[in-house]
Amino acid sequence: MYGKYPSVISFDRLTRPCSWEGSGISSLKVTLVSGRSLGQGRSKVIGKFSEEYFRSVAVCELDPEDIKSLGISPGQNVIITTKTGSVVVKSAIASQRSRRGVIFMPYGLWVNMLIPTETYGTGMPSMKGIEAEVAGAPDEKLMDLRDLVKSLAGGA
Amino acid sequence: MREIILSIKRELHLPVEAGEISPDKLKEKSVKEIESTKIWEGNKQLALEDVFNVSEKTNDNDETTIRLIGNASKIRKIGSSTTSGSVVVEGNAGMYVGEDMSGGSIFVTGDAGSWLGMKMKGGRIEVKGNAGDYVGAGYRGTDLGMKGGTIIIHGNAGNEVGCWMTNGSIRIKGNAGLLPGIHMSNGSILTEGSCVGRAGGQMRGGKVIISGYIPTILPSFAFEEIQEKAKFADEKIIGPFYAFSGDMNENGKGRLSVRVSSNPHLKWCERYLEA
Amino acid sequence: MSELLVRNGFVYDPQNGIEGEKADISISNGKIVESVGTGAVVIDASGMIIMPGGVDIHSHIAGSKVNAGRILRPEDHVKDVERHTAITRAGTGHSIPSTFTTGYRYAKLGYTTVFEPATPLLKTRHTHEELDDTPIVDKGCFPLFGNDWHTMEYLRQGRVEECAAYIAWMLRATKGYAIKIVNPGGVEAWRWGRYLVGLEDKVPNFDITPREIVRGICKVNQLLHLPHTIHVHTNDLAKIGNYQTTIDTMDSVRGLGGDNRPLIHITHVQFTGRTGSAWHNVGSGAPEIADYVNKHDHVTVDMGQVVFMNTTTMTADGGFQYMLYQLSGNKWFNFDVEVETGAGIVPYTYRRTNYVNAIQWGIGLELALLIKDPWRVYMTTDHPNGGDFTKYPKIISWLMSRKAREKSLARINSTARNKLDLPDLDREYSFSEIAVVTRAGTAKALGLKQKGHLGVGADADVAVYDINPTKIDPSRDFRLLRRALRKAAFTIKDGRIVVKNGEIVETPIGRTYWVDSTVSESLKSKVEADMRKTFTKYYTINMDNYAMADSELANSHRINVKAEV
Amino acid sequence: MTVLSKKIFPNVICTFCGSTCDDLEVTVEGEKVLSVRSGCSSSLSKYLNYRADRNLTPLVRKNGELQETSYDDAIRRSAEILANANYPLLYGWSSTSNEANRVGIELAEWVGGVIDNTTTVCHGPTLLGVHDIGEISGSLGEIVHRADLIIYWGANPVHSHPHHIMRYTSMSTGRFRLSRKDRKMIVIDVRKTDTAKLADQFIPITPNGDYELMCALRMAVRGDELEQDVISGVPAETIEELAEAMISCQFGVIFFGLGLTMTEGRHRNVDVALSLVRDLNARTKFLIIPMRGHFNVGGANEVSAWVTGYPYAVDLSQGYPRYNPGDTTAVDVLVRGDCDAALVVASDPISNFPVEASRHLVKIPVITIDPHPSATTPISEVVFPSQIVGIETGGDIVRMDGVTIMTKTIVPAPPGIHSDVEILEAILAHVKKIKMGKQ
Repeated sequence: MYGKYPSVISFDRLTRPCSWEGSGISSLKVTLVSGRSLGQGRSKVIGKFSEEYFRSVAVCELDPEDIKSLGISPGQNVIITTKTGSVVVKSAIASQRSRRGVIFMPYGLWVNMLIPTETYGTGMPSMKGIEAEVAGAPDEKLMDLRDLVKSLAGGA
Repeated sequence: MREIILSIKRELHLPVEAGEISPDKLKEKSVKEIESTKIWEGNKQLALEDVFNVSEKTNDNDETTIRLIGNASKIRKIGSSTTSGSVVVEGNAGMYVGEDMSGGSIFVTGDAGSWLGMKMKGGRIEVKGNAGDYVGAGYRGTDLGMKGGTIIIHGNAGNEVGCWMTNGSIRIKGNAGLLPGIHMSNGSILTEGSCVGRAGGQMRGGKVIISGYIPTILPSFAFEEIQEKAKFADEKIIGPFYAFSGDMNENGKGRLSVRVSSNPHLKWCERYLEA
Repeated sequence: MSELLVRNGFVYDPQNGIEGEKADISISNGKIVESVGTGAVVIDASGMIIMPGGVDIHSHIAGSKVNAGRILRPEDHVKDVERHTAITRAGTGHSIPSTFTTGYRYAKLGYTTVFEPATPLLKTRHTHEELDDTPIVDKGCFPLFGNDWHTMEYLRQGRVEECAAYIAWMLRATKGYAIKIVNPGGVEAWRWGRYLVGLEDKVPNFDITPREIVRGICKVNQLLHLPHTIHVHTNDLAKIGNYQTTIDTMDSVRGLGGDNRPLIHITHVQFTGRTGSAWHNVGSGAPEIADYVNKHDHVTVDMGQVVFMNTTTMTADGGFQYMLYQLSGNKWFNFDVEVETGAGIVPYTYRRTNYVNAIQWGIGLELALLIKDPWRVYMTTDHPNGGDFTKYPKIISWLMSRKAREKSLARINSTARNKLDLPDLDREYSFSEIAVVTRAGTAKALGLKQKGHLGVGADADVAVYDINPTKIDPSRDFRLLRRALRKAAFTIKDGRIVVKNGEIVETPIGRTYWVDSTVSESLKSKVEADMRKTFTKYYTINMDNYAMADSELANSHRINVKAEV
Repeated sequence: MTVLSKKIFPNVICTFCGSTCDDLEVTVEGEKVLSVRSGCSSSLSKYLNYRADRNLTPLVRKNGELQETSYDDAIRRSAEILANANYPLLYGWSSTSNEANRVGIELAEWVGGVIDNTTTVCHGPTLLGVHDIGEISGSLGEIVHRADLIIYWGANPVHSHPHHIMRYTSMSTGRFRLSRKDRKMIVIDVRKTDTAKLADQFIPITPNGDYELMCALRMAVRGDELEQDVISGVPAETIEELAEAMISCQFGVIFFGLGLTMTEGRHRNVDVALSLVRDLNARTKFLIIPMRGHFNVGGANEVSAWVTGYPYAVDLSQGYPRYNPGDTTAVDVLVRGDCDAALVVASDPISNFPVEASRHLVKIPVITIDPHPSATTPISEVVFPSQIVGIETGGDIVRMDGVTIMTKTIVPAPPGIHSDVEILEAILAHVKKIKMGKQ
């Protein structure tokens, strides 16, 4: 659903994600971790459709070096793609630093667009440590919660 | 003897539980009786004929065969508690194929769902396609997984193949997911393809053989030797293999064999050869 | 006004000296009455036995520990299920049945009152939630005090009256019925991963011994005039030869009471009735313990009988459970409760071929057969520790039939068989004695005057079993006996027929009994003031959020007593 | 117009996270919360904004649009959907009271459905680990009084349980541990979290490396030599030091979070963690406690366990409880497309489930009971507004360590809005009518 970006890319669980090399897009192979954040917790009680919630959940925290290498500046949009799908969110410098190649997104529908389906017989999908590819997408627009929910009916 | 043919007559959306589809339970029944045999679809009990067209023919082999035709991926417990005879699924099968099976054979031409051969005690299950997770596992909370028999999967298998396995053999011609042989105490698992990792986690005994690639070996496994052949059931698999013992954390006497040629990145363990 | 007439059965009501005479039982508005009108519903009990409803003095049926056992063991439930019907709720067994199933299964056995014998004060709100979901039976619970900081501190300082006022406050706050003591002092030690041995070891940091704790709380129990005695799981459960500790514990309170009322109940005494110095020479201490009980009337005990099966052991005695995990290698649950107590759970299989298990099986039966006065020894399995309560009919048959015992003896470990006195014991319980050890005696020990008998004014809790004592000799036909006891022909609860031919027909909500012992205002307010100071230091929840309101119970039944202080 | 007077409620139990702190002082005027003392930023936000953005009237979908309707009509519609469903899913349950959970399970029995709570996507794998190994745990006060080594593994309480460290662990004051300096605090995580910044030692590990590290740690605790130099990004020496710290402490505890349950291996990460702590108890005293998230997810497990025998993911379609996470769990039931209707109580699956599961929810009739609009309400067939537990209605809840406490009403609910218990009981009563009618 995002113009020039392949919406789903294939992953072999035994290898790293295949790259977009050749497509002219500078991208990074990363590990996506989702989790609780104070902002998400605080803003969800203000309202799931509130501006606060949108601002604190439709984001992706990256290592500053990674942001640089994507050729964008913090606050510009990035597109993240996993074997499940793609989503565009705002980039931010990770306040809780990890290593290069690890990106963080708060729980919410945006990151859910990327969560692989398999629970491997446990009931629990992979919500952390997901293989993903991230690219700068400054001119792609963010979807708010309403649009994103609408998009569910449309299928992949 | 006879061949009982069950062909699915409509698309299934709800889970169907049909543990009755087993030679032991149908062989004495007439077609009429088979048609009226009760099975579950979702939270409703209905007659087998509401889902299947039932027919039969006689054949020359001396045991009852059940032939299940159509996409049975929503149908659970096919061949459960089978002691003799055979079940052939022409298409995909759902979860719990061959649960509690102790004899006879089950053949699936397509894919099979998770918990294939759960609590299996004997007999033979063969799957042409892929299998889900927990192949040959036990029920939650018990230390009694597969007790005996043979499972052969031509495609890939998911996580925790042979979970709490106590005997028997599982052969995967494709790749295996995480933790094949988790908590196993005896029996053997062969993966001809690659393994996602953590082979033999917390195993106490038995054998896990990986012929393909495995990214890492668990730190609780001790490198023993380079073995030329690895023994699987009653055949010898030509190596050479790096042989490890473990899981040391469980005082495990288990053996993990990983093909040398597919895993050059494990060369580090050769430094322990002299020692 | 609903009336019932149970006609023409053989009545066993030992409390009122009725030993199998044919009689009618008249019931009106939930009580036993002299007679009923012609409009009364008639139950024909000809050729059947009539007894008061069963009263279980010690059965772990509800609370955080029991539920932890359920969560620990899906494999325990998967093969034993109860279907949802228009009348009954769905549920599961097996050794740790879900709450609704527990109520139904007790009623089917003809039991109408059950006490949960170990609830951590801090977690008793949970216990009551589960008891509220345990239908039909009346119930109550015993909060744990034997390792409680406040209790140990008051006693160490010799402030027994304040300790009494404190425990009264706690019983009110937790809606508790009696004082439970588990491994006094030893559980506090276990909360550091340590053990105490015997009655004289000092509790780390508290400068008090198990003996002082038991004696102190026994005095408190008397000051508060609680209907039941202190209910004690002794020290050294983890020790191999622990029978002496059991006798020492009984003896530690001797003479504390003026009259010859019982002062102490030793529970599941089988588990602390072992002689020996190593597992290979474990023996039965039943003769010694029975001898003490026979010579001293201040003690009552319950069996804690073992049945050969896979079950789930659970006690507040965390240290013992850790030892059992080390012995068995099975999965292990431990939970330490701040300030108060602990808990442990280990699944376990009692095997007749296992020497120690066979000895344990023998100890329980020897105790019941060697203790002369049935009014002071009660039938329990310490459910689910020795086996689940649905095995009671089997145990009754062992008590009533030497032949039944011999059948089982023939199949147990032979070394154990040769070591036990059991093969030489020929005593066989009568139906009256069974009525005592399963209802009359337990009701008396619990101080439930309206239970355990069928005299006018008693609660109309009645069990009718399809067995004819003039035709069937339980000593010979013990299998028929078991069958009859497994499914009561009728169970009547507060005058309502709840079980008919072994099936549930109605599911009322039983009472929850708790004791409110009122102490003098001055003492009460002094202790409350002290507690306000310590409470926030000790607990992670607030004193005001700790106490339960009467309204929190589905069917609260307060028993008022006046304390001596 | 009545004159409203200020009321101050002491010792209010916070119904935000699993810590359920019970020392809030809330000042209210009528329905307005004026101030909250001693709450964390999350509870402040919850209590001060509880009135913002509410569902106020029942809604039902009529020709494609959600429209206002009467309470009775919404009850009728819901009962019909559930009673006629062939495999309904009843999901949520962790942000409401035990009382509501008790009604919910009876409803599941009558409609022959699968009832699952949010444990399924937080600590479900923890329970699977417990089934295999057991659990060595205790109430939080034990940590306060005794713990001299506190390890947070894959958990970030500063964000998820803001007052946890202050009230219950490193910074708390206990009988035998007076202050922060009496305790060592270690954090193991893939990110240098704000929690890690408070620790004496932070051990960064590579994502999905927990199982391997745990295995290595068990080896070190046993005194076995490690053959590999670096495990999950952690040098062998560091692992040996950590093992030494664990063995030599007097009373240690591991608090673990979704960093174990959501990563590769899931319940096996917990399985091996439980095994590690079990091993440690041969050497010293050691406990392990999961960081339960929602304020009553513990209660959802407890109620489910005492009524059915199983803590979550219970399939009642055949009239008795059956349980096998991976089969009977909400995400799997949805992704397989098995269920044909859903009841969602006090939860927002669309915001919590992988997109494939949500895509099935969109296809089936969904009944949502929630005080607030959520990502799930727009796709619902019926929406009930409800009272907020701990603010507008009371009820029992279970703290992360299994301690049950009773929350109370502190402000009146908006007019015409019922509690979860009332709504569920009304639906249940109507379902019974329909089912008995059919017999």
